[in-house]
Amino acid sequence: MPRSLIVILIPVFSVAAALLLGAIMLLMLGANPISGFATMLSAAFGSLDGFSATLIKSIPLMLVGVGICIAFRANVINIGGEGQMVLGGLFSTMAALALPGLPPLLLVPVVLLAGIVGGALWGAIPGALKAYFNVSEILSTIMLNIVAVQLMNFLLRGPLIDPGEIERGTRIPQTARLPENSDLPMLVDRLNFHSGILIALAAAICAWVLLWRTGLGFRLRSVGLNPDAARYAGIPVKRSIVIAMMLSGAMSGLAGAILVFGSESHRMVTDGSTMGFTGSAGFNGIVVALFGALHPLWTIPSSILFGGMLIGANSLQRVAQVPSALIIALNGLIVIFVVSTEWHRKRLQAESKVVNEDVVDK
Amino acid sequence: MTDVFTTTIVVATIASGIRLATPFLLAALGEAIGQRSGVLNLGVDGVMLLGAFAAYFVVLDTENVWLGVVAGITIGICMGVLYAVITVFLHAEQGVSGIGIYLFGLGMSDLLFQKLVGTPLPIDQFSEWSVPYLSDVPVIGVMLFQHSPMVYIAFLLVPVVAFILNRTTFGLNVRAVGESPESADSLGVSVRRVRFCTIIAGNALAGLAGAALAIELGIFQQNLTNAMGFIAIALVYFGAWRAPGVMAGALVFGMVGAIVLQAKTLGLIPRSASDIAAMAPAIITILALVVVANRFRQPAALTKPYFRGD
Amino acid sequence: MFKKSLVSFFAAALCSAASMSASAEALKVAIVAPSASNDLAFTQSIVDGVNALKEEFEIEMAITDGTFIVDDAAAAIRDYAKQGFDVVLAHGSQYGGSLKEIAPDFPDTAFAWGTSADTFGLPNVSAYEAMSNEGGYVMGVMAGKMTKSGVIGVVGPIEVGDAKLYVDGFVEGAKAANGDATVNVNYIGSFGDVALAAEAGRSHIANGADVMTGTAQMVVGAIGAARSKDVAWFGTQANQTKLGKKVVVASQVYKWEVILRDIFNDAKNGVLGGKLHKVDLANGGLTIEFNDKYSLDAGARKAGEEAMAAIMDGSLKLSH
Amino acid sequence: MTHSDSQQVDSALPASSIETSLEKAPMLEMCGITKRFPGVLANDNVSFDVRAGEVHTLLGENGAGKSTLMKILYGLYQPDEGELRLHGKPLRLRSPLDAISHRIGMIHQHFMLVPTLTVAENVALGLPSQRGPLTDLKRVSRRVNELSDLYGLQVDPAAFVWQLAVGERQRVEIIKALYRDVQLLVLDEPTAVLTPQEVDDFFTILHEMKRDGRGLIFISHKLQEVMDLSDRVTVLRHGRVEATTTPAQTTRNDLAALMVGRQLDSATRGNRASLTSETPEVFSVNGLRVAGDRGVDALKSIDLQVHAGEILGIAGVSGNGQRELAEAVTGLRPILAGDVLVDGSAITGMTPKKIREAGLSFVPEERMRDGAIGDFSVADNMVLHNHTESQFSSAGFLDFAAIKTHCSKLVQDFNVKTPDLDTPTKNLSGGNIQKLIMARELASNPRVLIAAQPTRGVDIGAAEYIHQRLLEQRDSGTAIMVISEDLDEVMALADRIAVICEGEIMGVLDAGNATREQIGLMMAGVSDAANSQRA
Repeated sequence: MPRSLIVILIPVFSVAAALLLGAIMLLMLGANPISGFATMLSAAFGSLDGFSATLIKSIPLMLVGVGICIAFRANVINIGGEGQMVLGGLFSTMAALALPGLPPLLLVPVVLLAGIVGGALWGAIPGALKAYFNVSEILSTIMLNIVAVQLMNFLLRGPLIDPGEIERGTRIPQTARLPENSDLPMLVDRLNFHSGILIALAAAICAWVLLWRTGLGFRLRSVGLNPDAARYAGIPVKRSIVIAMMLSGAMSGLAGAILVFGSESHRMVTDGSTMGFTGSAGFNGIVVALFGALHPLWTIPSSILFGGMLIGANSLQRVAQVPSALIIALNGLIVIFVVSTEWHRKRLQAESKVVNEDVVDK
Repeated sequence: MTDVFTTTIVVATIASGIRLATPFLLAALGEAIGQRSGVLNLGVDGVMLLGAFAAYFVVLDTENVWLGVVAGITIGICMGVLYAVITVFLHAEQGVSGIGIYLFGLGMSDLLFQKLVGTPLPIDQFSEWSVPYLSDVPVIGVMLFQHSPMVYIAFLLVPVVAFILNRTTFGLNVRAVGESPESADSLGVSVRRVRFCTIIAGNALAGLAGAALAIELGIFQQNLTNAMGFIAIALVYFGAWRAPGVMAGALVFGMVGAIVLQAKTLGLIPRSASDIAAMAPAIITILALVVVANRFRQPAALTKPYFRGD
Repeated sequence: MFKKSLVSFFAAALCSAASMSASAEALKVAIVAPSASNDLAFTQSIVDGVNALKEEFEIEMAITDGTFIVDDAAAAIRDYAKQGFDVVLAHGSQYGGSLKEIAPDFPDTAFAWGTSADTFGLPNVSAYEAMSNEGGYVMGVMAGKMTKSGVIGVVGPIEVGDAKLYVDGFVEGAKAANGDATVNVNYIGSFGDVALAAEAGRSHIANGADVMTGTAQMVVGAIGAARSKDVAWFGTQANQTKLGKKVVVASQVYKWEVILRDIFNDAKNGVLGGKLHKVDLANGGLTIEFNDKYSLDAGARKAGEEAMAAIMDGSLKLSH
Repeated sequence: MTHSDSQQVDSALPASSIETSLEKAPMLEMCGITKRFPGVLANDNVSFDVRAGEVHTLLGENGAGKSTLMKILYGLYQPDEGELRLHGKPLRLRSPLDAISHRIGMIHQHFMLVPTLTVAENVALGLPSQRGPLTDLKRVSRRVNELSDLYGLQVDPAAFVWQLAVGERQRVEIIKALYRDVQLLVLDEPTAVLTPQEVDDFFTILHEMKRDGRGLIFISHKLQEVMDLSDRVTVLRHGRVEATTTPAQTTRNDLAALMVGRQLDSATRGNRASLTSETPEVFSVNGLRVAGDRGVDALKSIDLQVHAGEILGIAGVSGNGQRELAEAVTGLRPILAGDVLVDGSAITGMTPKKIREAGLSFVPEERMRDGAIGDFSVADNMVLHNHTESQFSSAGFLDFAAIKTHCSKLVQDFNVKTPDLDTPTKNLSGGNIQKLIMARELASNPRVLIAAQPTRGVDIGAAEYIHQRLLEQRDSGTAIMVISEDLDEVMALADRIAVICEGEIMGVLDAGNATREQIGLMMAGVSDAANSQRA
């Protein structure tokens, strides 16, 4: 019992340690850490406005995180969330521009599906490169992130640009306002709280069902844990790797679509970087998934926590003039602390299990 | 007239490619050393950023570029110690902890810059150093021998790293540890010590790469490296974990960038297609990875923590 | 229950720490901007503009800078409006799409955004823009006169908005002053890649450029290249002399206070928007600030000043 | 049940008689060594010693504690209790480096060689160089050549290890030990990869090393070799010393009994299958050519036939194409030329899944790598290959109740000892994992079964059980191909024996009248023996 408690507490302690370091950093920046964290807490969770902003912020984190979980279970590390989100955004935008006349009941699913397809496609490429050409997915996804941002710049500057921008000659690289029929339905209009959160929650639950209740999930996990044994048992390992990356990319693509159709501006804009569109959710999603123990359901609270941190960071900057870069650094520290203790947690867990087996044996 | 014009442009493009390749080369050489001992460091970009900021800050303060270089290396070593403790002693998963290092470096360098400096003031840059005699050789001289000292250091490190890896006892240990740590351990080679050294050397080079970049540009800015560190990692695979190969990769990447840039400057690429052209280095790297991945095997123990007795 | 009281406790602690004693008449102005407020460029220009008016108006200013994520900016704009700020400045043309959706929800708040010329037909939105092609033209004329090699280099980010306007004006001016000059324009495809901007600058220099300019925040790299090769540089958006004391000839500086004064006055009088504002050479919203340390050829300076005068009195119409 | 047996043997071998036969003082002593791991007592008060010029064998089943003891001797583990003494002086070994500095060497079962380095580099690894920080491979190569000549170990110092055959790699390991001038050498199952003739050569080298006054610790479970080579034998069981004896004072059967803890029945071999010309040929391989990992052909056009109700044994030294053969016929390795037929229809080039559907089952040689997923539960591993069948899943969703029912039956049928079906498979013993795999592969009553190294590393009890199940399966009409490097196993199980060497079948013998010598020659590549047999 105490040992299993330790197993649960280790990641909590590691986050606490990272936050402690964050507090020290706040002190060195001349801000009161207690009031600093209080600002963050109250901004993110202290009001209905704040909490709805936190939930909205957590949507892309949750979806990317769930995608990371799926890929990771198949032993694929998907660092291409950024690019996949961009492609998801582009595909869904194109669908909305191509089919403006559809009723909302049809158009919303269509644009989301287009986003899923875009992300899945961008995920399938590194998956196939890994499966069939033995190219490390870590590298190909990084390169494809670079390609994706240029593709976005090209499309938003050229073929997809708002005709009004050409007329006025300002040429801001953004699309026209997308058809209202494609807006994500609002849950609470006043808070701009849209239904994307329901989609993300559904996706997380679906991912859990997929991984632990279906044959496909069974195969993905077996490929992840032991590709050799999976191959011997007749499971198509290469195809499974591609599928895992496709599913992972699909989640990111969906996140990209929700970013576009749930945004204030209801259009896709680029500032020339991926970050400007994704807010680094493609990377932060890795942190979220990791903190959620690479489990789709644990990713839900994890993403809400990190969404809150980002919202809190924005307000910290506004109120206490502490650059929000602090939160990026803090996220890095959390990753470092969690990963560093992970092995010891697993070892403790394994040891407690071995002891239990002995008891059962006798 | 046109002949001279063309030669000038070719020379300038090649020189530009060499310059663009330099920070990649420094970072990639460091990464290659680490990977030969079986350690993947995805945090290069973060370390480069911290090295760049440290160098910028020190040069801003002291107006001595070489102190800046030292600062960059020092911060690299510190980050190396951190990463070595995480991965070698605490057995952390290398892919994810590297992302942690990256995020930490990205945020921390920006935070420190905003708090300690704020306004992006320029700093002293390297002055070009022409190699005596060689720089006077027509064509080749301008192309190869009129650069900032960092360029020479980076390219001289290529044979040095190759020599260390292939001809020294330490290099032998590194190669053995990266391929078969249990064999090395059974012969009394300390896997931990070797990896500790390679990680620190690799991160020191990443810090140096950042310093070289900041001083070369004479400025610091949030996310100055713009994912250069990640590309450096890709170049290690491109170069099949060998110093000359890494150099070739960095040069190809730099040259493609320089050619695209030159073509844009001369208006050879229509402006509407400039985004498409900017994809070229990434796409070429992916294609190269496809070729390399089937020809060369990565160090067998890459990314695998070593536990004695398993 | 406990949670709520805890939060309110912290909130109270916070307010006492952060809030200033604002008098009832103080004009509450909020700025949302993409880069750092001390960036010696676009964002700093608007902050300086508001600060310049602090003597005329009693202003309570709040800034959210470094907001390159459009939706974060939108959230900040909405948040400031909710908090009851009188004027909310959305300082980035990429924020327009969001503002168009937000402004109708807050009919009592005055919004202004730029650089743009579009108020979306909304009564509480003003748009402001800088006729940066005018200063670009003036500096282009000087560059055309100055160049000895006959090659001028321009480093741009992406060919859009304010950057495009400035570059187009500069090229027009250079060509007007020196028909034989070659003006090489290189949009590097990024607002952030300093290293690439530096190499683009070097690429211009290698191609013979002896005068350069450029715009957007990544040009600090190109200025570094100019500095290391002693190539003349023309700056824009803010006074860039600090970035290269020996090479910066002159900078086009945005004086937003010229139009902000109107916007603030309107807001006080209950006119919340619907207007277009422009800073240009004629209204003093754009100025050319010369670097005293740079010994500029008198002829070139004279040609520039003549062009400036011609633009100001309307005798010279630019193609934009 | 176990203690009475061991006591009997002990009383038959009074300690005094051992003392008289070897009077020299021990070179190395391990006194009262105890080593615990979470949940396991690996060594329990073990005492063991070696004298100069002696071969002292350590005998025991897998998990008896041999490797733990040797890892302590090599500084890889620290004992919890007990001490080591070298030449009477206490010895503390904190790392292999300490062991090496005391001239203790070890040849591991899995060779500790870096494949991408040359022989000379492998030898030089870990040693100080004469040229300071620089390597001195010329000097090393010279010394390697000298040692080769002295002990008759032909090895090219400039060759890369990956280019070498298994036997050559072992020579490199011996040269590494000789180069370090070890006074004490541990050899962990060194003969597993050698032909019977190579074993003879190898023993000659060991005798040479004994004559030099070196102490040798020999770990093996091949009782005949142990009897031939050892000066003394210590048997370990459950982490404790069961007995220390000499070959002169014991028999193979006694050693086996000590090792297992009970008297073993004499080999329970059923009747040989009676084949007639009418017995249908169920599985055949025609002109099969397959590439190896290094691009060279691993199999050069081989032909094999297996009839219904027959076991064909494939004998050969490890690394002669056995693995490639198993992988090729099960669809895991591309086939360059030739055909594989099940019941007369070709399965060549099909996916592993299709091949399984055609009635072919497969027990892979590396059970933890290829046979089962350690982190999966027992139940999950039982349906790894057929979870898509309609009995276990509908509309893509798994039916866990049906899977559980199916598995608990198999677990009972095959006597798999597991606490429950949700236990991670890696927590089971090797024997039970192998039984699990057998259960899975035989559940569908396949037409053809390929079993590679079915009992390697499995305790003797489980091995007996597995042999029994294979024979039963044969009797029910399945065509079985057993690939094994353990010649005893092949000779005990097979109805016919095919010998493979360098990717070629040297001949097929009738198991009833084949001799070890004959097979040994064929394993070494001599096919004449087979020719005379074929008539």
